[in-house]
Amino acid sequence: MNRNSTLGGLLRRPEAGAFLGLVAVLGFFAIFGGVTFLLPGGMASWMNVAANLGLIAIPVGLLMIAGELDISVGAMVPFGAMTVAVLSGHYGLPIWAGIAVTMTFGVMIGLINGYMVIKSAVPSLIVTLGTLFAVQGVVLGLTVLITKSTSVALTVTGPAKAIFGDFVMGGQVQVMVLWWLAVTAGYILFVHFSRYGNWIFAMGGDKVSARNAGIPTERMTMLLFVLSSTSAAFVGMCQAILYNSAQVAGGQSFIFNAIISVVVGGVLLTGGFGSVVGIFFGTITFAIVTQGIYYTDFDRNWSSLIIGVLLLCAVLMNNTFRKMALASAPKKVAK
Amino acid sequence: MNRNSTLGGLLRRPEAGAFLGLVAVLGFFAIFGGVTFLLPGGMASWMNVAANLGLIAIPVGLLMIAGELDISVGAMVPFGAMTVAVLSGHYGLPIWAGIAVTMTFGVMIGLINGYMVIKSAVPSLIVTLGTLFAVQGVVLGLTVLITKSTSVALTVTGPAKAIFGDFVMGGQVQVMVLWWLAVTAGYILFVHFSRYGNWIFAMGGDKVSARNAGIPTERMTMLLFVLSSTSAAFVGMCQAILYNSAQVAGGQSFIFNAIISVVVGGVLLTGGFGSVVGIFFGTITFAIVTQGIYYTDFDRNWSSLIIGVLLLCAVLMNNTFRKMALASAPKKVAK
Amino acid sequence: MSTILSLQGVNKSFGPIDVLHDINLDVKAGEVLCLLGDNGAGKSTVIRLLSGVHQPTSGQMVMDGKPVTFRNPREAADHGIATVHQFGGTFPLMSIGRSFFVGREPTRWVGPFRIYDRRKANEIAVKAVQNFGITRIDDGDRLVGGLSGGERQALAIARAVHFGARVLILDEPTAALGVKQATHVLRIVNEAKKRGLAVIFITHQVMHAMAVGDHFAVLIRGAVAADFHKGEKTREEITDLMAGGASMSALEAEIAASA
Amino acid sequence: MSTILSLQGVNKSFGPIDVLHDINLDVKAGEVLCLLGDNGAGKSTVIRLLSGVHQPTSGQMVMDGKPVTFRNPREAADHGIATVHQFGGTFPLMSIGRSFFVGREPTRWVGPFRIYDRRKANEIAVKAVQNFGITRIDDGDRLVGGLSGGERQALAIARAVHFGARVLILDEPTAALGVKQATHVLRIVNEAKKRGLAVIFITHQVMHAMAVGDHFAVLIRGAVAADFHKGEKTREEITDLMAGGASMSALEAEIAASA
Amino acid sequence: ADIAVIGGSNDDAFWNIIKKGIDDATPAVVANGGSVNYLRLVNYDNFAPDVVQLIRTAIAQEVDGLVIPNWVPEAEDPAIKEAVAAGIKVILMNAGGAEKAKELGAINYVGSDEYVAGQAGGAYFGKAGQKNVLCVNTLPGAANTEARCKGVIDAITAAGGKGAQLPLPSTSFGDPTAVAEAIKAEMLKDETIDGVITISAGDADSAAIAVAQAGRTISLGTFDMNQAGLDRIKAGTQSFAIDQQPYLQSYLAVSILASAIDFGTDLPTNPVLTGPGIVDASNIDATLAGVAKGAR
Ligand SMILES: Nc1ncnc2c1ncn2[C@@H]1O[C@H](COP(=O)(O)OP(=O)(O)OP(=O)(O)O)[C@@H](O)[C@H]1O
Ligand SMILES: Nc1ncnc2c1ncn2[C@@H]1O[C@H](COP(=O)(O)OP(=O)(O)OP(=O)(O)O)[C@@H](O)[C@H]1O
Ligand SMILES: [Mg+2]
Ligand SMILES: [Mg+2]
Repeated sequence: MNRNSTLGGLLRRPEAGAFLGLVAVLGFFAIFGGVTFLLPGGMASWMNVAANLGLIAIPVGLLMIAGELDISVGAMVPFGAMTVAVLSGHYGLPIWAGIAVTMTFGVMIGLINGYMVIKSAVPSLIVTLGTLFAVQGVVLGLTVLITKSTSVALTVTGPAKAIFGDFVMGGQVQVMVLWWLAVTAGYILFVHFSRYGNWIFAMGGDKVSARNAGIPTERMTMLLFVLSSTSAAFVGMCQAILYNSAQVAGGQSFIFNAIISVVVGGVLLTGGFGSVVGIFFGTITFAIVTQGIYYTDFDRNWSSLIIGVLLLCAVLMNNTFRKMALASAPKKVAK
Repeated sequence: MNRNSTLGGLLRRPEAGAFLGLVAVLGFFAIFGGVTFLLPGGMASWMNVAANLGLIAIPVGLLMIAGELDISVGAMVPFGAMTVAVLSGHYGLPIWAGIAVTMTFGVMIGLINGYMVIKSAVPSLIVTLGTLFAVQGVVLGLTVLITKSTSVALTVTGPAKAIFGDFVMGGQVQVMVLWWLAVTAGYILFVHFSRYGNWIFAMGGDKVSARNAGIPTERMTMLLFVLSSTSAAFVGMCQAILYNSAQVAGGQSFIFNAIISVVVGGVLLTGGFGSVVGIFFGTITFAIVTQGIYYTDFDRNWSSLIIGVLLLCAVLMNNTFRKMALASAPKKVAK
Repeated sequence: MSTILSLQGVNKSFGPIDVLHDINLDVKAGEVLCLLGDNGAGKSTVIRLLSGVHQPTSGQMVMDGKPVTFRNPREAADHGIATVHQFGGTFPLMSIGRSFFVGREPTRWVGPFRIYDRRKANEIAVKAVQNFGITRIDDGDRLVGGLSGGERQALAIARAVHFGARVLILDEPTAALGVKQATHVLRIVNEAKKRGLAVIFITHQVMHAMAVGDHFAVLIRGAVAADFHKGEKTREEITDLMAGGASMSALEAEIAASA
Repeated sequence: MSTILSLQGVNKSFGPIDVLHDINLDVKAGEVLCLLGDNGAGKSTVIRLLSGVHQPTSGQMVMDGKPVTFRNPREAADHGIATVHQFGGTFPLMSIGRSFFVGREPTRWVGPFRIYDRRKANEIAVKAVQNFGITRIDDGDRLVGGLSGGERQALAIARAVHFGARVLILDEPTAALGVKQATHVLRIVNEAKKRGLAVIFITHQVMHAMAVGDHFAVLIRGAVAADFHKGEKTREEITDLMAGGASMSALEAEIAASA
Repeated sequence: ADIAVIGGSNDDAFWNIIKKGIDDATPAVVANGGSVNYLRLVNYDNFAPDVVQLIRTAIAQEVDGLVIPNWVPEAEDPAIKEAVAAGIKVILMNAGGAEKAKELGAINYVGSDEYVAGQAGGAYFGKAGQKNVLCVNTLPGAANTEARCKGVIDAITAAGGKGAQLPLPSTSFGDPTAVAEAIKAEMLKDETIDGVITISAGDADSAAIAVAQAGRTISLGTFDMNQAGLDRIKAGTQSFAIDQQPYLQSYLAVSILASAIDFGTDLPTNPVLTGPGIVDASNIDATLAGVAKGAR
């Protein structure tokens, strides 16, 4: 009953390794980056990056827990940005209409992804690779067709700006951070406290058994794909509102970045194991690693190397701790 | 004994779907792209692309058959190009020395990848993501440090040029195409006719059973990682010799392109099933889809969309055929 | 005893492969029906029809006298049919409590939210498993992967019984179990029968079948080859039927002799 | 009969968990050693030591009078120890011929190349399987995934016997098999014994154990609790031992009575 | 005349303005029985090989004329020479220069020079009094972006200030927040930075936010332009954009080439320079009018 009150129990939680990894990189940059990095301004810098990434990483992580992958998020970010910019910037529709249509499209593309994954036996990596290209193509083709340009300006004022694309708390922190924290809390409720979360873990553990246990696996799969593509479109939309402009290109870095955050966060690539809090820590770890460099005196040309090495270390450490913790528990899998 | 002499038997081979996909896209572009596309000049255009990609896709596909992934190839291509350019271009070492050192580094990075995958329980996707960033960082950092530039020129003449980076057969076809065809033949021998190929399939089918059956799984894993990273370095090196220059950036598109080619070629993402010929067809299919567009009258802005849709179709078709073929055979898996 | 569920002239094909032909079976309350037959005879397929995993190609399923169709496992479960499938059914990386309640999680209201009631789930799951004699399990947060094969099987069966099943289906529950654990499962079957459930029990072990069965149906190549009650046939006859009609006694004798 | 392989005072721990304590066992040519015991008693772990999957934490393995250590499964195989593990061991997506020869592929020279000899592999595999009575298999190119459980088991055993094994180890080969298929496996065990192999046979079914066993070793919680020969104990005594020392006869009687 | 134009990636705004120039020049070519085929890179990932591949594709299509940027001379030159040898009339556009055109046997060069454009930016900062300029490179390692930053740094150094490049790792490519935060961090770390220039118009959108939050006056410039950037110039929150007037490049290159092939004309102006032009508060209104038509 009291698994969580012992040290071993704590270490056995999916987020334990992620938390230790986070502490390690925080320490690393606190030493090499100095205090600026931990002052409000510095914190805002990685919080903002983590928020943008985290909104996408969590649903991507849930898909991974359920045994699926969605890499079309890389196209959904510019899709979301461009849709709202074309509608409310180029055509001048009311911003709320632009937002509503963007979100609706996000939902629709998620449904398409989910439908194709369910109906074909093709792995979701490949299906969403197809949608990645297709959505990229649609965004580019339509934007150029409509606006004769690949960069569309958008000026939003009033409540929509304040809600989706502004800075809060002294003008350093994107409002997206609040969204991220709120949504993360929502996901924690959904995944760890509602019955539906249980279903996601069961699906990742054994999809056939999950279906046999009466879980509507197909509807859950659809829901998760809708969550990931809508979240990505949302992030793109907020970026367009914040930066007053949308580009056709970009967003692809979100694919790997989200996968890294999720795995650093302790989710098993094979599904069935992980936690929202872990992904949350993983995202922050990633944001700190990528942003922390700018607070150090390292030559910027080495930043990729440092990111690569730190990530490897974080993952290895994470893994070592998990193994150590699990070694103290019986783990015979009789099947 | 005569599985291959019946239509059902033929369709059950891993490359059947890939071959049909290839025929379909060939037909598509023959109709929309006109005959130029099938004339020697047009053929050379997609053969060259396929050769560069194919040299990398086959070892990546073998890793996938064995249940692993290697995405660090995306950094190994510029790595190979830059190493030979810095050594033989910037420092002016003899080209054969540059080639030897480049290949040696390729082998070493493969060994590092393999070692980390074997020793840690971390999935190879994540390990090689780490090396991807690390190698990118090393290439950028060292090149700038050494040459104060990110683009290094290299002039190669004589036999090395003729062997690694020249055009043959009327000056349209890269010598790389010959390498590709020869290496593919070698891989076919290795995978389908030698005993080692059997081991790769066994490892992907069930790694524990494979080890129990006496297969040196760890050494095979190392070997496959060495093959993939060395092949990628080789491709980069040949590109540098052919184009007389090397850039620090780039190569990342090889990651997804290789994975797409492999999966279109009928390899199961989950391992244990696939064929070299299938990957070969998959690579050509991919090259035709991406190059064919230039021979059509379609607006170029829609090329991503067309690539995405064609890929989805190829994979779906591939899958449908495999399912149809397997339906005629009993497939109860008792385990 | 009253018939709860019956199959009437049921056929099932997968594409071109006919797996079941004209199956007629009655399942009665408070009775254990042993489904016997060779590997590949179609036992698990019958189970999958009854539990809504597959639908019959033709024929009728009747429950309490009314025709029913189960479009998915959930509908079968809603009709009180609980199934422990041959393979799988538990989730190694989930806790005992969560695994027990998968798909039917207990919730409670916390403010405006209906949240998963972990404590209740754990309590009920542990109690249900302990009721079946597995007293070693006392922490509902333990991972299922840490349980022995017998403990897992007990968990799956306890789960099925707990959810007010009227029909309990067990597909080869004793195959991987030790003698003690298997006996345990047999006791559970008897327990369930006494509570008035209808039980369908699949096994390849004659002794296990004879220990609990009231009624036996033997499938041979997808058809019901024999349907009889306890005491109507000898162990040898049953063994021969289970082997698909071959005469096993001769073989067994041969083995015993040569050994 | 001569002792081929013996374990002398072997212990095995996984990290903090002690799984085997002071195991002493002799395996003799032309004899079937039945390894019995509850779920989790440590049977498969003994097997894994003998087949080179794990190494003993302490103690000695002796083969033909000389101490041996198997650093990996290949070394054990090279010493003539062939194992059919409890789970897995075949590769669903591979052909019968390839699966049969996995890790020991036959090759022939074609010019400068040593290539995999598909025809030979298929021929030998099909013949070996047919020799064990599975005559339905005649195409070595068929995928293993298309075979029934019994056929797969036969393939795995035929493979072990084929490679000139001197010691044949079978870990619960009959668990998922039908009566006919199980009898088949028992016949194979007898066949192997007659050819002079030493066989280690693990099962949870007393009848199967008694049908083929010459020598019985019972593990209880990782230690050898009993070691006796055919005829030295009654079925009831063996059953009790297999159940980890509990008195099963009472339980069985209770079940029979209540049924 | 059948003309092939080789250009940058589909999602690169610059190369869509090039397309506008091509589209406007095409009717005249078609009227004389010819065609124009715009061959574009899918991405800049495998840059040199892909460009050469496109040249070969054009040769395979047996075109009469080829308009090609000479981005990676070492790699492209052999292929361009081959095209010339095959009887194809070539114009270098956007990258290369008159010298190079002569060397390769191309009939002209239309465009500007990345390094010179960078120098123009650096000089602008210098004249406006900036002392420490950061050149943000989101595509480090690419020859053209490196040349831009090098030009900026060299010119500001010559003007008595100093400059540095900020190369961003690929993990931040296409994520405006990551770009903005990186710039912000640099400005927090180095209090003396008073000028920022980005290598693309999109990155300037991110930089604008970073600059606005820096809490001190920082002059922002960019290579190339988009609507949002021009709006900022008009509003006074951005100093300038360096424009090489791509519309002119393709429009003129295609027209000159078609006329040379079809009518044997020979333009004595060589090279034809289209930039760098600086867009700042002084000429913003005229520029905005051009943007509305997709030509700027
Ligand atoms: N989804 C399916 N598609 C095609 N054939 C199937 C499918 N499911 C089962 N079969 C076939 O139906 C037959 C009966 O299978 P089933 O699993 O019902 O046998 P069983 O009696 O449970 O055998 P066992 O004792 O080995 O568990 C087998 O030949 C099997 O190959
Ligand atoms: N690699 C391992 N790490 C830790 N513990 C292990 C490992 N392998 C086995 N064990 C433990 O050792 C004990 C004996 O396991 P083993 O598989 O040998 O049992 P068994 O007698 O074969 O049981 P069964 O009849 O269920 O197959 C079990 O408690 C198991 O959890
Ligand atoms: Mg079954
Ligand atoms: Mg065992």
